Amino acid sequence: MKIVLQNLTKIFPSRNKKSGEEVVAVNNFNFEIPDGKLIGLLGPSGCGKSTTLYMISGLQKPSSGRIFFGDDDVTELSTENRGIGLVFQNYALYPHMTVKQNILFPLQNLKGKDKLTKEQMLDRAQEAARLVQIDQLLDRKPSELSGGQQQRVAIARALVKMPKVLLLDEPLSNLDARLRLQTREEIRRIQKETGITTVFVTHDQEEAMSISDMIVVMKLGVVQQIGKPQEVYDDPANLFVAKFLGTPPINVFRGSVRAGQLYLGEEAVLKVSGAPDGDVDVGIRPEGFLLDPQGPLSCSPLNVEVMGRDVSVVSTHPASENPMVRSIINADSGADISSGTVRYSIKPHKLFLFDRESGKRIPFEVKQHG
Amino acid sequence: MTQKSMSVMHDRDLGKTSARQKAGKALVYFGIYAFLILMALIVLFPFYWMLISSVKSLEEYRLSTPTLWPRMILLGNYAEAFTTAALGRLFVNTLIVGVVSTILSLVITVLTAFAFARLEFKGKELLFAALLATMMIPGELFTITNYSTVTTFGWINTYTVLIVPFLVSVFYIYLLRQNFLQIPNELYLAAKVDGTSDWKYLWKVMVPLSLPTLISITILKMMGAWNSYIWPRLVANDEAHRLITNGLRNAFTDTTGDVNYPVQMAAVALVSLPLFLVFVFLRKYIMSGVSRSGIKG
Amino acid sequence: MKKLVSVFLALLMMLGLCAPSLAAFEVPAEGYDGSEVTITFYNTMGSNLTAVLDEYIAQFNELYPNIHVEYSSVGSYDDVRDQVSTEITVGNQPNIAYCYPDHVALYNLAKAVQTLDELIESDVTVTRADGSTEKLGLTEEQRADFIEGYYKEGQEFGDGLTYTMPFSKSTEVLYYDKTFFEANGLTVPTNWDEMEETCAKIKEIAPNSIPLGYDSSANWFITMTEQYGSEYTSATEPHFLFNNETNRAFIKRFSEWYNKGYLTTQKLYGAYTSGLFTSTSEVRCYMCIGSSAGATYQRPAANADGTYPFEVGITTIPQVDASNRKVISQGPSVCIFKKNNPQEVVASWLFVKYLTTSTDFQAEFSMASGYVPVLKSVDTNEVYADFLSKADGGNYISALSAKVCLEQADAYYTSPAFNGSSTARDQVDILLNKCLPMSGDNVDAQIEDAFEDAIDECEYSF
Amino acid sequence: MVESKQQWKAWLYLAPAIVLLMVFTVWPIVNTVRMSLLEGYSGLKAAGGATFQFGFGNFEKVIQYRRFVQCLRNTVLLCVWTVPISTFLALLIAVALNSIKPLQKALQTIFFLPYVTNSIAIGMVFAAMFNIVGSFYGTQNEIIVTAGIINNVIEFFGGKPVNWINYGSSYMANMTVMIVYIVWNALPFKILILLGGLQSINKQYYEAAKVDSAPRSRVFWRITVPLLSPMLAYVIITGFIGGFKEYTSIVGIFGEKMGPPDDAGRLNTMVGFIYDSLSANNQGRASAAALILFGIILVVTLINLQVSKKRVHY
Repeated sequence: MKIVLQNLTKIFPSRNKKSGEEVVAVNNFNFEIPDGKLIGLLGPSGCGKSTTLYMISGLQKPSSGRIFFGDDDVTELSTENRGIGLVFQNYALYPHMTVKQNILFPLQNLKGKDKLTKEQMLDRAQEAARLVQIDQLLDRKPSELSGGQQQRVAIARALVKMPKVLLLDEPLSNLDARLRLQTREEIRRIQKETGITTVFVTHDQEEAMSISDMIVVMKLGVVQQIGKPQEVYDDPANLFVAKFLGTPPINVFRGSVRAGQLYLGEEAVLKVSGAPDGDVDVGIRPEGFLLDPQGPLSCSPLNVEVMGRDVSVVSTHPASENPMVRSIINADSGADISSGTVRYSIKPHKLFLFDRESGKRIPFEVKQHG
Repeated sequence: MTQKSMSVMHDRDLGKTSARQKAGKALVYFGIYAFLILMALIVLFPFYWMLISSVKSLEEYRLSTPTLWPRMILLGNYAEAFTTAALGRLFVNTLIVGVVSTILSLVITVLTAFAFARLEFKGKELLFAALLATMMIPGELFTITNYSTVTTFGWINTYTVLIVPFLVSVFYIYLLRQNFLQIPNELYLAAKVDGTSDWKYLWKVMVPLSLPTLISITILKMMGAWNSYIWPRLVANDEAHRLITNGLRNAFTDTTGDVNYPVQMAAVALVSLPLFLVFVFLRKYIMSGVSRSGIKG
Repeated sequence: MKKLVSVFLALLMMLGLCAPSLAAFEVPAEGYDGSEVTITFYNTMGSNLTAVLDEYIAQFNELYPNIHVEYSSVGSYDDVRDQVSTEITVGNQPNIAYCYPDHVALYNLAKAVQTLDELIESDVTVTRADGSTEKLGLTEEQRADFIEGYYKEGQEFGDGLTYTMPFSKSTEVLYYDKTFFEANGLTVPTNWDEMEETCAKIKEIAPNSIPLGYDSSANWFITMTEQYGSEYTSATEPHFLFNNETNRAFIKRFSEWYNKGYLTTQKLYGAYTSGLFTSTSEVRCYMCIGSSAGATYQRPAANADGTYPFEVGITTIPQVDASNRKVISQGPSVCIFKKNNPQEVVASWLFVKYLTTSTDFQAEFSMASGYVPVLKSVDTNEVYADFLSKADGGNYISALSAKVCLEQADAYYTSPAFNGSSTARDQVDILLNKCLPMSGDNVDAQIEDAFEDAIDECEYSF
Repeated sequence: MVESKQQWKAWLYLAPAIVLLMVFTVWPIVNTVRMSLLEGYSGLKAAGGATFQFGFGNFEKVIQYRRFVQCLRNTVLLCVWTVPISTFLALLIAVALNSIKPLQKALQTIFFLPYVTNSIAIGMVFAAMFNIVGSFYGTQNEIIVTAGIINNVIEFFGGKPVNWINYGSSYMANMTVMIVYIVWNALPFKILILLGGLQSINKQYYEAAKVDSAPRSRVFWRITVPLLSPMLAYVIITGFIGGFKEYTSIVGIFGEKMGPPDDAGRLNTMVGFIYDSLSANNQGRASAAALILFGIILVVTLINLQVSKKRVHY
């Protein structure tokens, strides 16, 4: 089932009564989530991604705007009647119930024509448990399970009533690194198997990129960019998105464009025809550097970190906004930091220009440098 | 060589301190136990007194020099206590009042605490503060007015009058609300997603999770029924509805208005027994119930 | 919501404000008409006494089967007072209650107590279930049979009307160690001068003793004012008159005794002085003034063979003037409360009359309780006469006590009762105990201050 | 939190409690205010048809009482002494209990026992323990029949017996007895709360302290007390509220005269004053005194809350 968000806005009254300022948690969100896809809602904390999720779930009511499931307007529908599954960050398992009781709980609440017999319920619960591979643990209490197991129970509980929409609120943040990797594959697998439209909230861009069909990057309640993970990475709409995606993060320099030529400090690094003259922020992905003795960009290297196939060179540059410039280059290209300077040339499609004021991307046509 | 001697020295040092530490630790524990046992004796003395008094003769009890061990153990006091006070009837009455008022009181407390802990409504904070403020008013003053109220309602000498006026306890509401507040909000949201109503969530999730608090409220309430005196005496002092403490006070008066204390003590001991047993067996719950109230917020 | 609340409150407010009003009582022309009535009776009886009561209620019901008597043992006398006075405020008082004059004075604030004169004097004839008849009021003989002092107590309310009927009574008597007195050739003191001499002699014989123990200091003070004829209180204003020369003088005298080690009181001693009196150690009393109803507590614990370490003698308390003897009258009376249904009042009266004028009931109740009967004719009751004849200082000490009480029947007094009389009683109790230990050069000034304080307290709480 | 059009729903949940509170709590309070403003109001007199003037006479009468200040002082003194002592003692016991293994359960049960027993018996026992039977005053007359168990203990250790509650006892001695009794009474509840709090403190803090080799006393003051501060605040605030309502404990020891025989009313408290007025059937004065007391408690509680806001670590 597709989900349509139309001009979705959420305004919270200010907590501090004296100042009386309102907080706009989500501002005019428009998006259509295609049926059967997994969407990652991505952004730093406080960006409104959880609020969006809660509005989809019905736990919070939008201040304005509409939500559609398929063609049905569900904006006024209460959570109980939306037929969604939601997995909470800390799982929210009922501590006094066994795993089985936890999974059965949503089924016992079904009413009317959806009502199931005891056997049907048990079958469904078994099936859900099998899907998340916890069918051995049905008689345990949540406190007797590990974090990963609890997470699976929470997913099973969300899936058991066969929701049209599955919502996941930071589902992996309480797990350790290995388990996180494993579980996100699991989630991807389950989503594929069930084909449920899924919305996934996370602040971890890597997580979002790795499993989402599409990601939505948000900041301060405003959607920054929507697209397939790779597209967003390769073509960030603004400095924020560029900075937010990618590990190691993008390197940002102060630069200026003069007559179609991009300068970092006094070094002319790239022809950027079409870009207007003026000061700009320049983002260069770590993998956008090429070791090149004749390259236009010279940095003072501090350290080389060997990462196996690649090496990461940490250096400084006077025009860099961050203290360090990090480049990732092929280990074979033999970075030598003993000389005191290292010179790079830049892959043009890994370099982005942004407006100093607005942070908006400034497009340019790639020309041969030199 | 140097290294070795150093490490040896080090070891010896450790051994020394640990021996001293051990001695110190033993001393500390000795102190702790001595303190606790002394305090325990002080706490226990009145109970001891109650028990030995309950087997004394009235003459011995009235001696100007009290005896610390009864000269003669009169277990007959217990039999007398049971028959003269018609303890059977009193027990039944107290049990009826205790059980009914506990159940109703629990329901009301749960509903109210839920509203204060989970629901949003105008004036919530103000109302709660007002409730807490009522705890500061000397309760004796309520008696006069309440008495005329229940008389107007025609409730004198009924079980109703023993049960209804004290169903709402601000203290219990406070305890339970604190407990409810500590149940993570996510559970409530999860339950919403799982399709439960507030009502079902309250009884299926919050109540089971607050069981220790509810049990301690139950016990406190039962104890209240067991110990209540002034109000029952005023409003339901007929044979059919008399409660236990009242019965005790009345039954052992002899002609001079004096009280046959040993028999009364025996009766008090008899009456305390059920509460005592309940306490011993449910200590864990009472403990966690009261302490879990957590006092936060 | 708010509006609803305020309406609700206003409603309740009105409920609280309207006081129950009672129509004036008139004796119905037909007296008791035989209708079904239930009357309630608050008392302080223990189970040994309610057994006696049950028996006589059964007999009463043979005569009046439609009068249902429900009694309730409310606790102590003070408990009865508190219960009744609360109930009166909402018009829910019982029909009959045990009372002391102070209590009636309190109930009178609400004008809740039925005056009995109309009933006592009524000539209406009432027919009983067995066909026999009785006069609703008291007959000449019945009236004359009451011990005068006890009967008068019901009229001490300043207006000469009768508010209560005596139920069972006690007084104070002097207990003394007869064995000791005889062994040492001592005579039992009959007046306070003799008391002083006796104490001095005992102190010589047994230096570690406290010759006299007096349980109730309040009784002592009030009795002394009666014996001296000095003022204590008045039922009409000004109420509190006890700060006068005579009273200060006797207090000063007793304070001197106290400082010589002659006496102690229950408050000063810290326990009932009967404990000192029955003690067999050398620290003990040889005389003790206490309630006649507590005789069994004045008897020392029996030896293994059933005999007693010493014989107890009982006599009238010392007097100021042998020709004008005064002893306090204590113990419960009963009062009847006003009710809207006159039949209830008449039925209550019939029941009260039945109990208070029945020689048999009075005899049996007295033997069970240790109190003395309120009727002179009780000695015609065989069982009671037999009981009295056995009077001794050992097993039948209660009989001895009762006998002494009956012999001093002419000496009973009661003090005026009014709202505040119980405060006066409390205050003179405190006063006496406060003054006894005073010594030194400025005793007079100290005593005067103490008296003024006591009057202040009385006036304040009045 | 789910925003709700559930206003009415919340009120539905509250309805039973509110109705009962209206009738049995709010109305009595309103009535108290009413009675306090009717000069010399007495329920009995009202039942007899008397009417009363509207005014502040009751309040004046309360404040003018020559022992009003004494009542107030006693109440305040008892609070100021008993609350800190009982809290500290309860804290020590709770910490001690929490630090031992063998006998812990048994001792816990013992310490909570007073919680489930009839208060009639306890008061009688305490009075007997402190009671000295005998005559004092005047050297010739000084005869002690029994000095009471407490004095027996004092004498055993070579001390002189003290006249605690009897004739001629000093105010200090009286207060000491009251403080001991009230503290004893208050202990179980406080231990219960504090021990519960202790057991919910994360053990890691103590392990960390051990690693830092902090001495016991430092651990107590710097870790236990701050982490327990919410419970301590609760115990102290309720202790003060209870302390201002002190009455029955004094009756338990001294009887309704509220003082030793030679100075009745010496230990009277605010609530005692209210009772005195009630038994003198002067509900107007009792109501006025109760409202004054309520005002005092309210102020003290607000101060308490203010202090704890600064000191309590949640």
